[in-house]
Amino acid sequence: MTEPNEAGVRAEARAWLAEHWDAERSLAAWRGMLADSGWGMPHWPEQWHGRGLSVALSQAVDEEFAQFGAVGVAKMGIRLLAGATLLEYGDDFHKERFLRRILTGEDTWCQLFSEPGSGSDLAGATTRADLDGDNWVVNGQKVWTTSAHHADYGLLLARTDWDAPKHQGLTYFVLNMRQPGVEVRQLRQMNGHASFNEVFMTDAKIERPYRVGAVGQGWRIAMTTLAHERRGADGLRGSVRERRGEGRIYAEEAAETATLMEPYKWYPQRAGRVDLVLPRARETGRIADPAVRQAVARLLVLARSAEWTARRARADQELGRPQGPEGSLGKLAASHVARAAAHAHTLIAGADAMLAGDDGPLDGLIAEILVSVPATSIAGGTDEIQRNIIAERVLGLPREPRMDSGPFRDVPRNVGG
Amino acid sequence: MTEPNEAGVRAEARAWLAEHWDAERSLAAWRGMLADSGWGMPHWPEQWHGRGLSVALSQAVDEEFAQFGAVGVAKMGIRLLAGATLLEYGDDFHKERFLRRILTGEDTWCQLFSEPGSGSDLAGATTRADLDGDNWVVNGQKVWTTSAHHADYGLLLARTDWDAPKHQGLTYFVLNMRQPGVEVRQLRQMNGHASFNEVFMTDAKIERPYRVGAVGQGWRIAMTTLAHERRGADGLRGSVRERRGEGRIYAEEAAETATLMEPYKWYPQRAGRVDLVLPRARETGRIADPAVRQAVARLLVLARSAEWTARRARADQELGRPQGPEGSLGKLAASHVARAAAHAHTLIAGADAMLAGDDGPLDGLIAEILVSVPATSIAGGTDEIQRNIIAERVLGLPREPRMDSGPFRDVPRNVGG
Amino acid sequence: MPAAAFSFTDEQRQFRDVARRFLGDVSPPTAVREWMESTSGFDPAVWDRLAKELGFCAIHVPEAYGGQGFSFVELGIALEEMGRALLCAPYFSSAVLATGAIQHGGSEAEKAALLPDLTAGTRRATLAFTEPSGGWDVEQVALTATPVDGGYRLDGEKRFVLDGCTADCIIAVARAPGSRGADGLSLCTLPGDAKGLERRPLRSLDPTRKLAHLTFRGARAEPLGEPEGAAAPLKRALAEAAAALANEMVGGAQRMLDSAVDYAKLRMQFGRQIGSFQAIKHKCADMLLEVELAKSAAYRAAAAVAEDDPDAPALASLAKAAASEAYLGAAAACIQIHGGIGFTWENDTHLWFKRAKASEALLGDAAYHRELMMRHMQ
Amino acid sequence: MPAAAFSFTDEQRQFRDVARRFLGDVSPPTAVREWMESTSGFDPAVWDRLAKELGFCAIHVPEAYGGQGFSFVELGIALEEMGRALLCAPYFSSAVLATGAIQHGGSEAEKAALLPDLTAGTRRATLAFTEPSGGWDVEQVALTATPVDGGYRLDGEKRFVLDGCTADCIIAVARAPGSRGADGLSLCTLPGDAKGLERRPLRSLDPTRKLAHLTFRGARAEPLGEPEGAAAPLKRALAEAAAALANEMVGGAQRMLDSAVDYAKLRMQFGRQIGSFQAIKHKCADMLLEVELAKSAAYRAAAAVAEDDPDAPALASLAKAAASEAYLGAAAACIQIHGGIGFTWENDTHLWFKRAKASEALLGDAAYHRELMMRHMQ
Repeated sequence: MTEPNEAGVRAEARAWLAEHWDAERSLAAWRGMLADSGWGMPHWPEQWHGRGLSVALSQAVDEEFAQFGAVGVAKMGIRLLAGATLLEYGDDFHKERFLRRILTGEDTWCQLFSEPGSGSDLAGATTRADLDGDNWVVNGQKVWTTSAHHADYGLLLARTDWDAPKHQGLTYFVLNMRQPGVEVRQLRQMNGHASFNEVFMTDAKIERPYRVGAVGQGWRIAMTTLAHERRGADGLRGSVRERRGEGRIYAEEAAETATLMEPYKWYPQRAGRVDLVLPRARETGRIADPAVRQAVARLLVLARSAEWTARRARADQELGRPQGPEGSLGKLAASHVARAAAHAHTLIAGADAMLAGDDGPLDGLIAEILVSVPATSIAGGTDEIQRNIIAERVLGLPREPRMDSGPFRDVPRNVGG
Repeated sequence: MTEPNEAGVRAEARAWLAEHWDAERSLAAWRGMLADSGWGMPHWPEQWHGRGLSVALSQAVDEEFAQFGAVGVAKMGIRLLAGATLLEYGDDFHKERFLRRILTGEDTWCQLFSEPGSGSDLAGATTRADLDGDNWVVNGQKVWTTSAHHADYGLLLARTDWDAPKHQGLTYFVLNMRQPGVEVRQLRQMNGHASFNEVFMTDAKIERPYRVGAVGQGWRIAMTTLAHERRGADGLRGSVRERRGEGRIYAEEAAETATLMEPYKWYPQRAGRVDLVLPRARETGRIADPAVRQAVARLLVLARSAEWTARRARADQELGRPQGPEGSLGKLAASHVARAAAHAHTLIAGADAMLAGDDGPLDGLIAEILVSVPATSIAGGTDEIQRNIIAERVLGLPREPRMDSGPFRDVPRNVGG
Repeated sequence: MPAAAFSFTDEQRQFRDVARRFLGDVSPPTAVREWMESTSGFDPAVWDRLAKELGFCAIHVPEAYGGQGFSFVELGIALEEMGRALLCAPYFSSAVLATGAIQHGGSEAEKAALLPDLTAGTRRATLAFTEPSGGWDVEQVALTATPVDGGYRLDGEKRFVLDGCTADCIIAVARAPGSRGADGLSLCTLPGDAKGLERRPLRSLDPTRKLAHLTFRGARAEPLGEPEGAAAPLKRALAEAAAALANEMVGGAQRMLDSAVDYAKLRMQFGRQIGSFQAIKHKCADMLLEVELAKSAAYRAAAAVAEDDPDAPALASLAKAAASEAYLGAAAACIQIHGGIGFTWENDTHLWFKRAKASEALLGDAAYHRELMMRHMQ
Repeated sequence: MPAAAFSFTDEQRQFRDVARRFLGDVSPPTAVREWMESTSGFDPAVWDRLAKELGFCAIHVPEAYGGQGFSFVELGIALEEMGRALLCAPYFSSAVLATGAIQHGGSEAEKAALLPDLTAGTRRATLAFTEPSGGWDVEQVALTATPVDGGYRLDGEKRFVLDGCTADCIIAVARAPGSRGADGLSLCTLPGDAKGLERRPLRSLDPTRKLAHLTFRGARAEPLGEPEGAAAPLKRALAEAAAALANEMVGGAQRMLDSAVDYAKLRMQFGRQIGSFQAIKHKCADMLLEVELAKSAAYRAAAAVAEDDPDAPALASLAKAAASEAYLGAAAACIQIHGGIGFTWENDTHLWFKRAKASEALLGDAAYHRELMMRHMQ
């Protein structure tokens, strides 16, 4: 079978949409049709809700959907990471049980990897899963879990072998979040928002079939999940479709988006809101102050350079060239940009930098920037970890000697963590 | 025997000086009298050219000498480090043979510790000394040796046991520099000066009695030498005496000083010449430029704070209090000051920063600053080493795991270094 | 300068110990959290003990006015320890700003009348100086003082007034109608509950220090000091306040360093204490350097004020510039070393971070003080 | 903007490879050391090959004037590779500064007359712009051009003239007597050996780029372009030169990074490669970030010039500011990572460090270009 050509696929998608689209349908019903027809995830295999198309052709279909104004399958949040991981490592039971409801958005997922005791050292997880008869029994604590409070399932990384080396004693599970052994608590951040959760597992149960991959293979599978996450830009890939028309389905999708995006509403402030700096400097008249001008200029030099560096990486990617070093720098650059932006905002605000909420500049938005940027150099891998990665993977500098080889049982770790 | 009181010692010193001082004496003859009377190094033991006084009383004697305008024993350069080390670890042969000529200035000394292959890792020295009959035979290369080209003796750290751990296989020697197996080459720096030497040893001979301390004790003795060096402020303790009168002895001392200080003439520039920044900013009119003002102010904040920090450390020391963290910060602070000063000088100079020599600002002094400051963060322990020391010794943070334990033979090291 | 100028006397060190012990007791993070959420922003019981047991409101005031007659150096020590403990109290507003304005701006009779209540802590005052324009120089004052039978009628606004809602007495800086620049400025006092004065709390980024917006609509005020002669005493009081604030700030910065180092020793990652990684070690070493340098500058500025050194204003600006960068840097580094935990509400680091951030702006930012310093040096 | 705007075409990548190979051959550090010690500052044989074999002097000049008709992007690539190899040659003075001044300031006839010799490399010109005052804006020009029978009589001085002693042709910027600011500025040309022109080599901090001081005592010059209308074309030529210089500088910065990383992998201390210590790893990572960001800015500026983007001057200033800090930072870090060895004359690092330091000042420092950029953005 030869790969169909792009024009043909686009025409076929348009025709299918023309025939089936109805803005007054319910979101779940429509997505069910997408899952059954394969038009929702065209690059997934035909057997599993896809059409077996290449990624490039799948993107062409996405473009047709956007053009048409049609709603797609549920893509936001952790659910698509679950889908991609289960598609790759799950067995038929998992695929049967979870994939369709992922695409329709009926089930919500969360990711249970990070722990308070392990932090940057993800593989140091100490949440344990022990086999007891037909069930795995889970005890431990996870943290930095977005949306856990309304999740149906969690992707869980737990230690099943304490005598194996750190990376080899972990196993990957699907945890049913709706059970008594799982307690979710919101975690408030220093900026007042509560975007993350702590998840406490006390004798939580997992039936045997909910284990994914082999025992001890958990680290490798988790790395796959994280690779999907990185590709999907922090799980936050925005929908670029221009909404057209009105109708029930749009309203339902908007409500879903609002719920899912709620934890992320301070993320633009975390990044420093570079866009506001020059307008604020002009409006306040502070642009006339030479020290402010230099600080703003420093920021703009940094921010534009970082933006163009990301564009260079993307351009080479689009041209199918091997990735240069530019692609690994975005996270670290973003930290510098956020800090420089906060500094510029502080200088521009002057005394107003002391105020928050309604009394603060831009109704507290500036204050939110100032107390949110410290997260940029931590979340998703600290600056220190980023520098390690860049030095080792991009520049080829030697790794540090490891202190955590040998049986995990003997690796020094945080007490009670 | 009770410790004599200060007034008495001062009176005795003044009396001795009044009786013996003669500005037309030769420098060597005068210093011989000092060495024999014990007034040159009053805190040394009476047996070895001293008077067995406390350090505090010895300083009182120094003050009397300064007050009187009398020349003291030879104190500049490495020779006093040699003296102090031999006094502590030498045997009677060493003391007899070297101490008096150190004090009279007849012998010049240099320090042969650093090697091209070891750098910051002083204990990684690979210069070898092998016993052959009655002689040690030395082969290897030393570097960063000030004044080696006119030194009579060198304090040598060499490896005598390759199967012992790194720090335990080193032995301390006195090397006669005036022999065919020792070749001294000047090493030119990027600023054009040649203050240091490389010393190549090819089957250089050391007679058995010239070994200092036990075989394998070299590291400990070298640490003593370096502690004396640190206390003596980089071996550069300036003479604060106000010269009074004229005479042969002053002329001879001035000539000696000129020779010894020659390698150090760019050191003030290396430190950034903070003193010149404000006058230069005023003279050039660049002080009117807001960016220049901010840069100059930043420098002054840094430089004054660093100066006061050193004063705090000294004040506590003078009051006999335990040293606070301030005392360990001078070297690292100096790097920041030097860099900030170079930056300010660059901004002030504008286009003139491109010029050197007679064409450059202040007859090339500014250019010399710009190409000398990079040494500040390297010489005498890099910034990185300083941060390690501060973190471990002052803040009590844990050491890094060591990769260089076990027999030195097996420690990975620079090939040919 | 003698060695003594660069070290504390044994008495001063004992005074620091007493202050640290007391503040450690009364201002643990739990108490800070409690009072920062309150409207008044402080615990009256702690204020009483501070004033009565320790005599903190009286430290640097001459004994003639009910003070203890110590120097600005002792004031600096007290402030450093308060900054360390992040004490929630109207101390800076009353004992530093208002007391300084009265000391430098008031007549003998006014000092004798006003200071004893403040030094006893039985009344609290504040200085209402900055306005919605947000400037920190005396020229920015726009509040008008129209002379009326031996006093003034005030019209206009003040903003960023420290503890403005709880102060018993407001010392307002106002200008003669039609005057400009440094001319025509007068100090005057009015009760916190004066007619024609409206006080509104502002939501502050740093909830441990309360700010207010004051609106004057024909409020009656009494003169303080030389009419239209407030510029010079005010500049002096502001410079001294900058020196005082720098000392408070380095106390907070040192706390951040201590907290970061403690955590780095405790926390394990990759089978090692994170404090054994060079990235963390070197960050801590850099923090120590910055904090110690800023401390040296703050101490020097306080000593200069104590000695009536003519360079005191330049040194105060130097110290404020150094402290601003060191404190914010230390707080940010402390969060970074704590990792995700450090960004949570539950962790205490953000309390100091917010104080650092707000203190950076209070009395003028580092760039402003560098510029001031250069003017003094030209 | 399309993806292509942020990446090089295959042809451009090949062009870079050719340039890098050639420059690697003709400009190893030994050659740099040889020619930087010479009076002329360059190897005529290499210059000939550069011009004839590679056509480097003609890259971005339209074919009508003997150019190759490529864009400023290709010029940027050539300059980046020259910066990397630290080529000693009067390229920037002739092919960038002088060629730019003629292109933007000259009439069609003048371009046709002057450019072909420059693009062929058979003659070399330079732009004499800056004066002893050291300013980089057009307003600072004080050299007077007094009109005499169809030309000018020049009186005054020029300083910091790149390759001023070896250029065959000097393009001088001068002003009508009595004019001020941007008014009254004219371009004019005179031969390097003109009567009344005295040329003196200046000792430069960066010996790989030769500078001269020119004294004009009634020297006769021919007009170039619109009389008294040079301000606008000159500003444009200077902005483009800043973009060009930024590209040259990032080439040098990348070389410093490569050198540092190579050494960090090679050098052993404490039983480990020093590149395995976080202090060194993180320093290298930071260098990479700074260098890549500066490269992005330099590439963007070159593309903007190539596209006649009205933002080109702002982008050029942005790129020059970024490159100044990145290059000096990379060179300083490279010395630091080499340790004591890196501070020796024998080690090559200082050659690039000095180029970085001098390039920081050339055409205006980072603070100046940040200010220029802000003016464009206001």
